[in-house]
Amino acid sequence: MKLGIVVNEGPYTHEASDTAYNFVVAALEKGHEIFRVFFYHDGVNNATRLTVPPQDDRNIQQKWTDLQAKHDLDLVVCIAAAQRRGILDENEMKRQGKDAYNIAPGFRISGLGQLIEAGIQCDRLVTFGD
Amino acid sequence: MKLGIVVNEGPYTHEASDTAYNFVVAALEKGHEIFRVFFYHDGVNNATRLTVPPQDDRNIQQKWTDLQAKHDLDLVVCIAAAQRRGILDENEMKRQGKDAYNIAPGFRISGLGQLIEAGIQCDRLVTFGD
Amino acid sequence: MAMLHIVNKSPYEKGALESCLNHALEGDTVILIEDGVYACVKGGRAANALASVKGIRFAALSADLKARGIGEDKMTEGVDVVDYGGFVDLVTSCDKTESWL
Amino acid sequence: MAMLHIVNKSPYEKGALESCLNHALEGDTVILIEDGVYACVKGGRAANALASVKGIRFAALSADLKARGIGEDKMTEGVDVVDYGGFVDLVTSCDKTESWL
Amino acid sequence: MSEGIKKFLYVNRKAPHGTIYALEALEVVLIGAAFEQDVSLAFLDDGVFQLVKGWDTKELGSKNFAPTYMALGDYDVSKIYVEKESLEERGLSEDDLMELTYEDEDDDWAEKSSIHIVSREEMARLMAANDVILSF
Amino acid sequence: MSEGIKKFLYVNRKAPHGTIYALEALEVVLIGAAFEQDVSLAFLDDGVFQLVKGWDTKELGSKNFAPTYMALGDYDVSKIYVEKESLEERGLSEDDLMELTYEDEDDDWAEKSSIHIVSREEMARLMAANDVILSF
Repeated sequence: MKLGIVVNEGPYTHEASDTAYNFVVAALEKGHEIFRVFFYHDGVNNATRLTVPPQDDRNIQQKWTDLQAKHDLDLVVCIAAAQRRGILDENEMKRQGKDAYNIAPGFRISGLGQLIEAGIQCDRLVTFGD
Repeated sequence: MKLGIVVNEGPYTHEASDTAYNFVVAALEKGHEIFRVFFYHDGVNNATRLTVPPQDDRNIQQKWTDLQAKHDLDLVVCIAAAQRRGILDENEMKRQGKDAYNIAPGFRISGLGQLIEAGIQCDRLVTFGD
Repeated sequence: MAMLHIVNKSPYEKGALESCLNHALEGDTVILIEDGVYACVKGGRAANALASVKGIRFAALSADLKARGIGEDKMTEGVDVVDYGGFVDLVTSCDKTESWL
Repeated sequence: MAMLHIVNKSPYEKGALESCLNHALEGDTVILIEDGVYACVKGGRAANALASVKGIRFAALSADLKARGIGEDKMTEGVDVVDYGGFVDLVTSCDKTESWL
Repeated sequence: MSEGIKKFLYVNRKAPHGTIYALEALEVVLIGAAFEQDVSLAFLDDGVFQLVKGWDTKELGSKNFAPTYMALGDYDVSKIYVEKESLEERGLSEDDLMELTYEDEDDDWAEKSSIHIVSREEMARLMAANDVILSF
Repeated sequence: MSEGIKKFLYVNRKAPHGTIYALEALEVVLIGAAFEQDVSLAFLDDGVFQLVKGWDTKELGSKNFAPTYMALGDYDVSKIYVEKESLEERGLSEDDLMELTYEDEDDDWAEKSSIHIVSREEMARLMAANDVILSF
């Protein structure tokens, strides 16, 4: 089946991102297609490459980045939610006149239409949040 | 009186930062001393200068930065909480081998001892969070 | 040694106000802020619960009431409305604060 | 048209599970994940509430039970323990999902 | 579902202002309106507080997004369901809510109320009758 | 308060794992232990779930920070109060909790339990008896 995933909370602060990651891994193992993972609300905070988690803890951003590379996942960060929270890619950095950007490899910034499209295209949409 | 303030949630997502800001302004107007504002948990997300809030909304980071400049406030961001969430100053960027940093003017990164010290030194400690 | 209890959660979503009231002592003050002010809506289950509490002073933050459309006509009785300055005064007039997050 | 309801909140802190049960229809499934698994602790008020619900299937995520020290000895009856793969199967076998955030 | 049209239900269960979920949910609804799907909004639990009229966010200093609810009708979002039991428990009635309207193109563009007060049981059936549920 | 020593109370009301508050609260307690204040920890409401023994976070993939609770005694954090009513409502008893101990320097370093099960009323008085309350 074609599955869409929504992640609404940031890493570490809430378990939602861990659950979504584990769910996606299990779905891929079962042969399902992950149409898209959409990061909304504080979920956009999963996409910063500037995190430095403690050495004895997991690196959630890195786990998403690695999973994306392995399975060519479409990890979409909502642009409006990302701007509000200071998650920028190089393009947004230039457009907004900022002097740095922080998006991690494997994530792309796009609009809320990508969430609606996932709802339309997918057989199931599953939301993880708080 | 000498007041210490703790902010535990990020801007926009929760009202805690707005409340803390308005409380600090009111306390200063009444002649109280703000010993320190300590940002913990997701509160560290108040300190990124990369936010681009919608034009018709408040810029919470800028409000803190401006208030700091006006009253020489001590705005302290917890280093452990900040690392986990990707908030870095230039020094931390170098130390962690990262290629960008995002801390906003007026905030400084330091340890949890600064929170305990605020508890010891202040007549009142007030926590805003979720 | 009076305490200022700070409650910022909707009493309809979370148990913070109930737990606070279970632990507040006579002479303490409870200030309702943020979504906590929903406890003030007249006729609501939470407002009825507030009315049954004795020996505790209740206050609510005006900015949060106004933002949520809770005007005087919708306010339950027995809750003092304070602005941020009044909130500061409550903090300094009590001995310490406890936030029921 | 069975629904999979996903509940990730502690029933002792928030009203999500109660609201979910108020809106679940016969034949639906409720999966308890994250702090939602605390509803499974035998003898707790929430577990007693679960036991009184008819016509709904309950599941709980093993990873979240284990993380929280809720072993078989502490589990209430009538809740199926599933792993992440079992969670995926529930999603695909029901017609749609609703997350009670 | 008929010919690619899906029934979307946006479920709003959280109060406004204290957290951003209500505001960001609205942003999804507005964008979603462009996709020509069958859209309904449900307000239950603390979500009913989102529709209480008379917001004034000046003292708080945050954005007053009440006008966005008023604009929903212009975006052809006209099916708004509010749970009666949730209102009553919170001391509210329909009179306390914003007046949300739309112009009915099938009735000479007459202005009609978008708000339907429904029982908990009707709300449960409404949820079951949709294809995609987005929760906030 | 006597000669600069303040009574600090850390109030833990949230469950572990679902959110980070429990873990980051512990980080404050450990740092705070170096400051030679009078420290107590309170666990009530869902906070009592933090002390349930037998965590295994392997399948979840998150950090198992249960050992940090066990280490509190080594940091001279030995006054841990757990509310009886909160336990009972959740189907728990003291037997379900981690064994947290400290070595009593006034009693020839005898190993003693740090956990005190207290009633709701005692918890209320405990809160009132402290100078600084940090809530998580």
